Amino acid sequence: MTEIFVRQLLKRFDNGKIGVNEVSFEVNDGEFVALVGPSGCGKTTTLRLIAGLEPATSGEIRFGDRRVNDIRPRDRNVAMVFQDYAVFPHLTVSENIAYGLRARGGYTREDINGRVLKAAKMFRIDSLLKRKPRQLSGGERQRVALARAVARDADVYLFDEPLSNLDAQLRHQAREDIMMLHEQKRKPTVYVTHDQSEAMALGNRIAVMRAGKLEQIGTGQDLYSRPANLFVAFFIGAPSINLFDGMLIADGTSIYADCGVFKVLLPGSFTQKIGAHVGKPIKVGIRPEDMHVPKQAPFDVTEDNTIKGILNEIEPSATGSIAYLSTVEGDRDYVATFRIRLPASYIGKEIPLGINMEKIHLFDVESERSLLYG
Amino acid sequence: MSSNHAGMSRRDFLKTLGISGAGAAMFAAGLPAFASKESAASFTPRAQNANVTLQLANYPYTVPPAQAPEGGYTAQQQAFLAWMEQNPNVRIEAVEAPIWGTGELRTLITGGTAPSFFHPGVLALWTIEGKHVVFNQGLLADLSAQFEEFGLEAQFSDAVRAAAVEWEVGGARFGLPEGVTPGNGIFFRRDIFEEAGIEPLTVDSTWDEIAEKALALTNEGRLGMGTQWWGVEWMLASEGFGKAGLFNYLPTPENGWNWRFDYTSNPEMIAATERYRRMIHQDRSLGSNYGDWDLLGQFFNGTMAIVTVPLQYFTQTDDIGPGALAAQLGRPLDEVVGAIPHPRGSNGHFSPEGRPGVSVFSVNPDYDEATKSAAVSLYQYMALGEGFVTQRQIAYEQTGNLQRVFSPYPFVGTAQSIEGVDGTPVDAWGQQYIDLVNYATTTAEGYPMRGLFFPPELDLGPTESAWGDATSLFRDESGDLDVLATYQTAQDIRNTQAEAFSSVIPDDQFIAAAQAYYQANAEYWQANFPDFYENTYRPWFEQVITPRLGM
Amino acid sequence: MSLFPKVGRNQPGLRVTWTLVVAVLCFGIFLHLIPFYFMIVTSLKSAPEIMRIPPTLIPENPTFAAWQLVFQVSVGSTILRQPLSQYFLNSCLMAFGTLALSLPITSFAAYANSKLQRGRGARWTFLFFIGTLMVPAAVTLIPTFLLTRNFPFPVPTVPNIPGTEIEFPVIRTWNTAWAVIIPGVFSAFNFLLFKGFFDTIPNSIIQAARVDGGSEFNIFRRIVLPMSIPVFAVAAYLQFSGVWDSFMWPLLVIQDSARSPMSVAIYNLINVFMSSGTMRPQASLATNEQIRQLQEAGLSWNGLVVLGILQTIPIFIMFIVSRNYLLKGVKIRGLK
Amino acid sequence: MAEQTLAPGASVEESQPAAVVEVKLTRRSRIEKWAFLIPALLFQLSWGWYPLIVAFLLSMTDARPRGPISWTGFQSYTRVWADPLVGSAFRVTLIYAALSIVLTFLIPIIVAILLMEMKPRVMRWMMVLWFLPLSGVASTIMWRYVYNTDFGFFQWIAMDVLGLPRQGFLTSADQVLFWLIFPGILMFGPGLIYMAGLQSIPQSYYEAAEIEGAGLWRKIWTISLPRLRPIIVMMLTFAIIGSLQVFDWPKLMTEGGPGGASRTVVMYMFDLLNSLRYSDATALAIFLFILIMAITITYRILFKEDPDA
Repeated sequence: MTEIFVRQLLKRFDNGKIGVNEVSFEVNDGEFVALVGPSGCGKTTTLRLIAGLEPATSGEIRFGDRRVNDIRPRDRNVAMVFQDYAVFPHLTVSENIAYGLRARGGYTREDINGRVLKAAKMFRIDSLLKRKPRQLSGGERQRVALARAVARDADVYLFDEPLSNLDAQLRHQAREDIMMLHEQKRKPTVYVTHDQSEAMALGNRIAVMRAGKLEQIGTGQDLYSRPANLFVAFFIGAPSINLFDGMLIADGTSIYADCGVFKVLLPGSFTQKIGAHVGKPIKVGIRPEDMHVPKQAPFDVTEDNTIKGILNEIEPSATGSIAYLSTVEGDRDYVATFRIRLPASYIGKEIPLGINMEKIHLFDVESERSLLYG
Repeated sequence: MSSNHAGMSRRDFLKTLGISGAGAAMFAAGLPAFASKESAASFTPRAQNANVTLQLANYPYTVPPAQAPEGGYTAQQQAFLAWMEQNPNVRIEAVEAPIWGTGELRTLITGGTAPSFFHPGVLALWTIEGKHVVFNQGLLADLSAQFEEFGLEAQFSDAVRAAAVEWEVGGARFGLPEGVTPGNGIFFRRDIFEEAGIEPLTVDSTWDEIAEKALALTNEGRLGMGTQWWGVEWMLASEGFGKAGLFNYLPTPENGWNWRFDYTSNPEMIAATERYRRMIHQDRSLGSNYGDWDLLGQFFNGTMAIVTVPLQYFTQTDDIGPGALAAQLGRPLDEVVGAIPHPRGSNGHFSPEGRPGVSVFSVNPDYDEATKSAAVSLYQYMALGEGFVTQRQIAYEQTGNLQRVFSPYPFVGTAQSIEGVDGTPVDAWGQQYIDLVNYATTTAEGYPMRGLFFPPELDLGPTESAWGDATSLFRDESGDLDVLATYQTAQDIRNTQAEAFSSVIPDDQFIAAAQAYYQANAEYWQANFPDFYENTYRPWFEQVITPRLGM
Repeated sequence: MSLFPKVGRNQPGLRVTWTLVVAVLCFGIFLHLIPFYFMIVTSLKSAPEIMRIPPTLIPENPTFAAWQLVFQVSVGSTILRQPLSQYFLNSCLMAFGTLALSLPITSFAAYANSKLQRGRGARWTFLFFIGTLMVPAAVTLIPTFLLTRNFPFPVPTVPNIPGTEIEFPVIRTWNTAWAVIIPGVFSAFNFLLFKGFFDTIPNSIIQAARVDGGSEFNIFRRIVLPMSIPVFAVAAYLQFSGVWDSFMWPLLVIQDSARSPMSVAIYNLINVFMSSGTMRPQASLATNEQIRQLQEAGLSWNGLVVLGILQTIPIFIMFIVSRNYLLKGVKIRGLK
Repeated sequence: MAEQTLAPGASVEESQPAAVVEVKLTRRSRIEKWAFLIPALLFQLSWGWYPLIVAFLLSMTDARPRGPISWTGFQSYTRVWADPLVGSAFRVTLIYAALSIVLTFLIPIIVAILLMEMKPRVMRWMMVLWFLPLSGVASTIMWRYVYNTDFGFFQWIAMDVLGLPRQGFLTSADQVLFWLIFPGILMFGPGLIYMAGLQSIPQSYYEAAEIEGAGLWRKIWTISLPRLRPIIVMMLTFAIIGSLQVFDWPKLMTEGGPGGASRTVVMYMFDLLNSLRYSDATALAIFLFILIMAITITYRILFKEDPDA
């Protein structure tokens, strides 16, 4: 039973820059946490702090009961897959896989051979055992790195953007390999990626980081539907959330979000959370999938929840279509996704879209915090 | 070295002598008359040749710099300048040439870029035979015509003339005598001997006695004796041994190369070597890894009581030589420094190293006759003619020190005193040294040198490396060492090497020469050291040499 | 920064090992600096103190006498016939002359071998260039010396053109700085260094430039050269110290003292001093005059050490100047 | 995708020339290729190979410094072959080479590996201090002074500090080779080249090894040394060639003594030259050349080029 606890983790580099700023989260036993964020956000640094490759400036890292801050990487018993795989070019595949077993010692020759073979079979590289990395493709090398990680029983598994050097086709397969590894080991796992869809696909929970700070951690659904701030809302989901500048205005007991080009009535259930903000500028976030063609909408489309715009372009997608629109006045672009295919004849026409007000997001302009979920 | 005052007065002196400017010729004509008592020496021809160039590599004379150095020109440089004025057609270049390394000098000669003068010994591994081989290979200029032209022969002192065979091959001359050495020998500190109550050394001292005294003189701050890194050679030579000593070099006409080496059949050789090793490693009374200069320095400091040095250092070294030592101690030279030639061996053999020698230099073999003449003219002027005299006069005028005038002594030329100098060599160096010179010239003079009897080879023969290895082991190896086995190794190596050579001398010629050589030995030993002849030489000759020569 | 993890350094095992490593490195530096320290200290000792047993580790009466002496001896004496500055300038001329010719020529060849040649031709050219590394320099000493006299004839005298009285035209470099510079123009080791570096420049960069239509020379000058400053610095440093420190060869080929380099002047001085003990008896008679001059000037080990320091300083400066490039410039990956 | 080329491991692995599409050289480029090559080819031919060929020809004659030359075929070779000192010179040379490689080859590698552990600033300083160059002339003076058996520094250490009996240093046949090589140990040789080589090893290899549980020694043994292998192989080649040709240093320090214990082949070659035996000396040099070739080729076969480097 191991969990990873990260408390108030701070990393200040030698040049004074802060790489990780007071980050706290935990990874439960058997849980797969994906760490996402734009490049330079500190996610890889966080991972390296957990691995022990970088010393923490302050804060605490615990594996279960064990405080590991001052424990060197090899004694933390973690396994890690590197972005460049770090497969040793002068060793054969089997030597690479066996490296950790040999380094740690305590395994018999048969044991090592068995584990190597098992790991190699798992990742379908058992026919390549005698080869050198030079003779392997990128995907095969990546699987060698995975096999090396799986050959040994680590307490914690760490992945540092392991798919970023693969082309799109291989990535899907590689994701499954990683999932397979996780299923088998069932250990707390931290997976760093800059690709939110990868995070969504793999992680039990996702931690979003920006500029060294942990913005939000939660399940993919949580982050998507209840983003704590503007950044998370914007970062999670593709296409990204549509944002409009507006004001909260009150009309009796009703509160409206007035964005100029459209004005929507906010549900009464929000009142408690947003009442204090009336009269202040806000940002209104609407996910593309929460805008519906009036006829298809699962709710009543009225003046109070409609946005009108001219359809500029339709792009078919796997699940339906993506519409690129812009408002009639002000020429503000926004995107909507539909589960249906829109006929091309709509292009250039003005169409109204109904907004699912239950799923609308409101953010404070100053703090960028979500007024509803922050 | 000199003060401003000396610089000024030297200039004045030169003026009075008329060497600078128009008076030079006048003076030159008059000088030889008092420079030498013999009329032959007055013959001082010029290098009349048009436009030749000499390149001097700081040897044998230092080229005067264009601008007078601080402290003025040395006496030698002033004489040189005078010669240059007399011979305006000869251009003098001061060059940098590595003439003291065998390999470097050889490369220069091969490339045709040797300087005017160099020492043939550098090429010839310092043996007479070697010099002959080197001349035979064309590395030394043939100066016969110049000897004739300048009448050099007649200007040499008797001692030098007697040694003429050393710089000629079959009548051709290749060397210009630059200095006479009374031979190699030993300096000892009379004052230290006296203090320790030890009898001083004499020409009759043996190596065993010296070893004993050296041990007695050794104390905390002083080594009884010091010798060069090749010091064992001195002790071996005294017994007739050495890398090619009388008893070690056996004629073998039936082989390709006419000589074989024998280092093992003489117990005296082993005994002498073991004494040498005992002194170094057991008694610790002998230091044997020094150069001449280190020895003189230690001798001067009193940290060595006996040193083996070339005897000409007695008169040749100013600042730490015997003269300076006596001056520092404020005692007469004869009471401070003693000098003897190398002792005789236990078998009565006289060391050939104690034989007086003449150091010669040679001339670039690429020179044409005109250039050679210019070179010899310079030599004649500096070593025998007016330059020789003025140098000494200037030195006398500068310092008033007779030792500077008679340095080095003996002179190469006939002149044995200098006009204008109030004093004699005895005044300068003491009677003891003059006696030593006389002893050397009378007794040691006739030692038959092998190189003088045999026609020159074309090759030098086996390298000396194997012999050097053996002697360096004797010197350096402080642990147990089987001396006989070491000699055996050297002998085997050298004989194996000799197998690979062939001689250019026809066998009959060789045998004739060998007979003459051993005959000369017999006569010399019989006349001078009859005991040695009877007890050692004759039996050896009859047992070893006669059968080899088929006599 | 790779063997020791950054985390866990205060674990006793790591801490002990780390301390040990630092100690070993410091001790090595200490050992390495001993000769330097010794030289400096010796140069500041007086002559009697030098022969003292036990040797003094700090000079008792530090004196610059030896330094003064060396500079006095070096002006207008017959031992060093030129002022030290003249020798210094000559050394600079030779060293920088060699660099000026050698670096372009060697780097051009390495570049062509690395980027323009392919296959078997490249391999043979490569072997042709580095094969002479296996030849002991002593073998070619005499032929090379003869070639400085009458290139291309390895004989002292030039033959006549058959049927005429006219000598073949020859190139004579002997007794000029060229005799030192020319044989060193192509440096096989620098060739390896350059080639190793050029091999790491991606071909795509060269290809892109070629597509843009640059001439090969322009590609070299505008693209390769700016990238290769470090390797040029390293090659320059190596060659500079080689030429600066060589004395055997200039000793043979430079006869005019006004053209001699510093190493030869120093070597001569040392040799005269030391050979007083290493010559045969007759030789000491002959060299006596020179030794006498030196001894009168009071030259001893302290003076020699001063000369050694003077000889080291330029190499030292080059090392300091190029130190930042040394690690970047060497990209050699074996004898490929 | 920008990150792909930045990933250190990947870029090293994937920059194999074979992967690059070749743009064919134009005619002008071909001319330029030769323009690049020709100066060096000419210099290497005329001052590199030509003297060697002349030397080789000389070895087949009875060449002396002057005078006529006639062909003698392999006479010089047989004479040199029969010379007992040639055998011992080869023995000394081989021992010297082996000893100097054992004593001086490994240390710079270890030093380089350890130096890379220091913080960059510290490392730069230590690097300068470790590899501070000393001129050859200067070190000759220095070491002859230090080794002097009477007033030398080492004699003092041996006798007064360590209480040993009087040492011979360069005058002891058993020790002379060691003391000749000793200064080389302190100069640390080509450490910089190894440091440069170490620099190009991707950091992630070490990190992966650490995470996999490797300690200090295992990282050196399984990462640093294998990654340095091509450089080590090359430097070892040069070290072997160089130490087999050693001449200046023992010549200046010991003149080959005592008892020939430090007389190397090239020194004996100079002994032969000094006896005015040109062709013999050259023949000996050719023997040495053959030996060097043989050792180098054997060694290259044993340590094949590593395509994984």
